[in-house]
Amino acid sequence: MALNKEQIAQRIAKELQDGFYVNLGIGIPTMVANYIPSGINVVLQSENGLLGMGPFPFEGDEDADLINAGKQTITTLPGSAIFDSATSFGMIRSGRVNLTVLGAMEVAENGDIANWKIPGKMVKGMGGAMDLVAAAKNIIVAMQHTDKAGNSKLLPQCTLPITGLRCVKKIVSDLGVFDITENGFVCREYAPGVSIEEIKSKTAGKLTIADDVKEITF
Amino acid sequence: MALNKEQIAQRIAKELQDGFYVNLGIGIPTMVANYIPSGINVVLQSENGLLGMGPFPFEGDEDADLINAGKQTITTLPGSAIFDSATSFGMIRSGRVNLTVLGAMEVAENGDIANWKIPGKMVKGMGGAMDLVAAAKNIIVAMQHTDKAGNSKLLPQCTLPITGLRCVKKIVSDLGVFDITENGFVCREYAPGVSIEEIKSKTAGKLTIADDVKEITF
Amino acid sequence: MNKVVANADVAIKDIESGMTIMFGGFGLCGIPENCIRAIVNKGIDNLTCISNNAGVDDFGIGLMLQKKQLKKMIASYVGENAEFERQLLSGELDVELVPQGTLATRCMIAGYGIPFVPVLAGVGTEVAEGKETVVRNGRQYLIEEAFDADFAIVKAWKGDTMGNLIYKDTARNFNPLMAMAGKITIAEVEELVAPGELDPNMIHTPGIYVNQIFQGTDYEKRIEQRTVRKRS
Amino acid sequence: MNKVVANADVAIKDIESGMTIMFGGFGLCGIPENCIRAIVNKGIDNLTCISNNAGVDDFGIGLMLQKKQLKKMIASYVGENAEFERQLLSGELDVELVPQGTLATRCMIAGYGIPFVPVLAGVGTEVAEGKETVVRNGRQYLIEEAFDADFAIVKAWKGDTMGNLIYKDTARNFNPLMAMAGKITIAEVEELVAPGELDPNMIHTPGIYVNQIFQGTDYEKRIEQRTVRKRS
Repeated sequence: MALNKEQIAQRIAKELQDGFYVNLGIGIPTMVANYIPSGINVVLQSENGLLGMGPFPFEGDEDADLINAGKQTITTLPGSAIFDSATSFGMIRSGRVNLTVLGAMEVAENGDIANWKIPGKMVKGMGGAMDLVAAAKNIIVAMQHTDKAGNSKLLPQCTLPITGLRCVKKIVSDLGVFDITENGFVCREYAPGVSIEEIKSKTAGKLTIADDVKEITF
Repeated sequence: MALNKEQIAQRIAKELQDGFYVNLGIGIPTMVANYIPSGINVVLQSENGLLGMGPFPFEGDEDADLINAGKQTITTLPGSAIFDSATSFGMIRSGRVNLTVLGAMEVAENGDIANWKIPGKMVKGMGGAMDLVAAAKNIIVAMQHTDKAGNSKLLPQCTLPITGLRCVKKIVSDLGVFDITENGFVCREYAPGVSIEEIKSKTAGKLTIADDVKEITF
Repeated sequence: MNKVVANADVAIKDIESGMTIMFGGFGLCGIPENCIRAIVNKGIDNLTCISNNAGVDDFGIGLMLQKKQLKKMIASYVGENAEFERQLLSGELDVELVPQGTLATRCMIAGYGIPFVPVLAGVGTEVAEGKETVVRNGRQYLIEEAFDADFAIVKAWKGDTMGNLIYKDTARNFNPLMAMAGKITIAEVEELVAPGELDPNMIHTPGIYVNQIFQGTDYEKRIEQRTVRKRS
Repeated sequence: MNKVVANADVAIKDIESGMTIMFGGFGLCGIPENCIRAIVNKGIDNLTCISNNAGVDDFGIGLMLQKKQLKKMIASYVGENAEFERQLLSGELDVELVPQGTLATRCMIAGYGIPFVPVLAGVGTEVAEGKETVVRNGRQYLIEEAFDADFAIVKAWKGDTMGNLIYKDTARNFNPLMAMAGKITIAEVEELVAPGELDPNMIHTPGIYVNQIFQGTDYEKRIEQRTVRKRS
């Protein structure tokens, strides 16, 4: 059975290493924070200007001056640091943020990503997405493998306006885990009960199945 | 009689206006702080990273962590702010510092200045001088009109390595006050007892005497 | 040297129709509520507005959109605002979308007297159209220009009468960057204190960058996404 | 995540001959005394050193000069050091003199992931030789590159075990800029505290930039120019 959103987040959390500074995008990526493996210390960065993002405040403790990049009320933790938005993206650009997790509408077999605009439909703006994908050292995309009509979102090339070129390193979709290599998508893991045939049929871009492909474990 | 160093500083202090942020170089420029006209508030910037430089500390109050750009122990004042050296030069470059006063070995009639290096003799480095002369809005040079051998230091062009091009707006020397214009040096004021003939004979660069030239007053 | 003005109406009195204004804040967090209100009341228009977001329909910069005071919006994310989307799609409003880090950096370099900056963000995208590029160490960079704003309006937590500012928590965001970047900078603060009450080591915006300062009133500080935990 | 090391000897253990190292400080103010001492004791050489100044003959970076550990010095002002001048004039030491604001900015942009910066300082001077220039708004700018240092070593007043740093007074100077700029950053602090003891709003260097931290000992904090007023 395909993974649900929580399971996608849970699988991504296995990529975290002790001491990582991590930027989590809105949606499924945010949920990764709920599955940080025990014994591992990870510092969450919020690109509006915070290192050491804590959980939501207790009811009544919300502070309008303390929000994350998704504009949600949050808390700090012991050891947090606050800074301006230029410093925040400086950390990202200079490679100090170890991992960025974000969503996507489309990913191409060369690592191009589209996640900010649907021409004529959605004019919200890119926020920090273009900066993050252009500069982050290591980018994992959390996404649904197909759109609602069943069309693959892992493509030979993006059809929507590009957010960044050749930047995605890994995808965790509801169907499996995919590295992006010079040979396109490489399926490393499949969701429990999902067949390789299904993955092949739902992946429009160039796909290879790893010799040691295995079922996702959490 | 030619002005002494204190008098040069005193004359420059008349150029200060209320609310000015001012950077004073080492030597005569530093003395300008002693002659700030009463009723005028001026904030002194030290380019290592301080706005609101106060007087030297009382004996025993020196703090190794609080020095000016000349490495002298100083104090802060109510309303002082400390910042890093990039921010400090950002203020200068972006035109927020209203006036810079510094010394010079040579000034040319087009405003070029040389004050950082004597080839084969002095290899101390430019410190902040090149940044200041390149970017400051308004630069006044405090200098001796001639060298020890009596040679003019106000020249058709600099002979020493240049610190900055076409940047000096005004000179206060021991002999007088000179604006730098498209027509070279323009003598606006002469030191008490110094003749126009002496000024002419000691100025190698192109010199005009202002129609309304007058004696310096303090 | 007197930077203190009575209120927002006095602070903005030299802002005219057609000018370019930076507004600090991220979403509704750390926005200069008093000055926005005063500009709405003044009724000037044809403004170019540089701000990370465009407020919501009935608060923040959204209030200026409602009164059709904006000619152009330069922002990174405007998704919280239906009136914005309507004006954009109808062609009433000109919009320049800028990646968030680029937006922040274009403010910062204006404050540092640096005319342009090479950035990776936007290479290969619509953002790159018409822009100069350079290659360094095998990577392509876009050349992005410093912003040139007539006024910057920022909101701080505390300020002193010399113009020194301290921000609170993530209400800092774009505020210190824009404070450095405006030709004239107006700061509204929750608490205005005398010189000497702020620790010189803990100033976020040195007073040299601030031309006018006042203590604001009636801060609403609206929360966009109230997310909480139950107390257990 | 464990950034805390026992002392300077441990902190610098991966620094090898031939590397490029940034040292925070202005004159002798805010220099990492413990690490300098440890590098002198370790006896590595052929170092390229990026620092605003070169210390004095018997203190600070001057100690490394005495032991001939430096191959190249990148600085803005080196006038306090006779041994420096001797090595330079004799050709033993390679020197790149950089305007102070340019030096600071080349550190800063390294920390911001910006590869180069256009500056006015040095146009028309020896500093411009061999450098690319661009014209913007009728003014000529030099293109100056971000520094690329193997290590940055900084000195702070207080730090926590997460690497967050606070500097005191003008001992801040180049320290926060260099802390952002090294591939690996070592911070020595006068007082090392637990996370939560420093106010998140008052951090000068966020911990993400600091790889190793320790509490230094025996700070001499020598004063170069002791200038005082008489008590009246």
